[in-house]
Amino acid sequence: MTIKLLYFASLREALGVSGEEIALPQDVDDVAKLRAHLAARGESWQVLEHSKKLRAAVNQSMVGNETRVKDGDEIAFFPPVTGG
Amino acid sequence: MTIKLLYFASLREALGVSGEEIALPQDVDDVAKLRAHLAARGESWQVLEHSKKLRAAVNQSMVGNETRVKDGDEIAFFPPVTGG
Amino acid sequence: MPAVVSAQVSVQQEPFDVSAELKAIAGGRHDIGAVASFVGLVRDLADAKLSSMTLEHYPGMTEKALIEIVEQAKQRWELLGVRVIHRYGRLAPGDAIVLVLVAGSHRGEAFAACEFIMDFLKTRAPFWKKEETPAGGRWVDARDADDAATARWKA
Amino acid sequence: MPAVVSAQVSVQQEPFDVSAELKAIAGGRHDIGAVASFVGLVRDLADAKLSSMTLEHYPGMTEKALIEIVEQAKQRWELLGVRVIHRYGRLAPGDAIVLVLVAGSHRGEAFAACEFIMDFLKTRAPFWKKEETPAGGRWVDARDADDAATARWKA
Repeated sequence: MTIKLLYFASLREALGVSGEEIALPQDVDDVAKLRAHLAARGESWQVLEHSKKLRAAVNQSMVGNETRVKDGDEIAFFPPVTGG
Repeated sequence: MTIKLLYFASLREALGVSGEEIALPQDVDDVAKLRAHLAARGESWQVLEHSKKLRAAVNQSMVGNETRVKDGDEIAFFPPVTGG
Repeated sequence: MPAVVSAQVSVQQEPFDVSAELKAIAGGRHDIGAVASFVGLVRDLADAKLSSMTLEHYPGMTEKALIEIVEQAKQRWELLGVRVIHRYGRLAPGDAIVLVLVAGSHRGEAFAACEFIMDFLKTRAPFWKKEETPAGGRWVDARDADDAATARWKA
Repeated sequence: MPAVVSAQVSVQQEPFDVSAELKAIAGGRHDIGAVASFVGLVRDLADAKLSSMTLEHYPGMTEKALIEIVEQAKQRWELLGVRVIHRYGRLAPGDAIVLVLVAGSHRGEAFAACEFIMDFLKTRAPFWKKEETPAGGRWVDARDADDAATARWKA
């Protein structure tokens, strides 16, 4: 399946990428597994798996790590928000 | 002693007077006695002694019935406030 | 940069402009992070058919009472600016009656102080509302809820 | 007269005018008695010497998150109107960042809903602040106090 990934703020700067489309193995089917899958890319990506602070949104709603990932989803990772 | 009296809102309308200067007997020396003194004027004035709702201010500060009354004081009676 | 606390209270017949007051309190300053404000308006309930509302007040005491309320708020919270405007005289449904603006470093203190000032204004500032309807004039009754709102700040 | 609830959310670069927004929410209506509002501003702390602040956001999700927060507030209180404006892009110290206006019949619900919306906006709306100072850029850390402020509404 193919998903769209977005990264924001300090995470975007740390990774050096703001967004990408990637093909996922079928067994990467929830947010926790997606974090581990991306963390395997290298050191700067490990924060996705190991930081408890980094938030995830699936299709523009903030979600927990147990949330399922489906083909065509828009999935974003970002630090705690600081607007207002 | 001489004091200035002021009446506001529904009390002013009920009494038909907005303010007056009166001479007080020496023994009328607190707000409670002043209320009784004025109530003796007649039926429309009895509310001053018997209403628990009517507020009093001495020299532009809201006070209780035990507050002393002195020569030259400005004393106001009025219903509970409804601004804002 | 020492905090400059400016407290301003006005009792007036004229309308007020919230943006202008916000600018007056925060303009040119860089230490204010939060401005909480309240505007009270003349309501016309469906059953009242209000044609106008007249606000009577006690000149002299009114300003004094409002200043005291603002000073109490400033003792309770670290505020960077307060502005209170209360109108009197004849107003129409939908007209603004009162403005309370409170500036602080953070929103918690600004919200709390703004609500505190309104609660005390409602029970301590000598204003009285009279509604004019086709059926005649009627003095507005004080609300028990307002006494309760004031009382909760004693805790 | 049935209550008309209008909820409007804007995410924009342009400044906003509080008086104009107040008029838009309450103008021509006679059922609104109370409008509580909040304006958040760019603060320059004495030790930061902030030259500018840039607000990044997540287009699409931002609006969705703000609308959800407003809808939650409307379920919790009987509101007569809500307006939320949040700016993004480059702002200077003293500039306004966010406006929340809540109109209701009485002040209690207007204040509570305004504070509720701000608390959730602070922890749920995808905005991120980066401060530019002579020493370089710095992403603002989330405050634990904001999580605590959001948590208290669960009670």
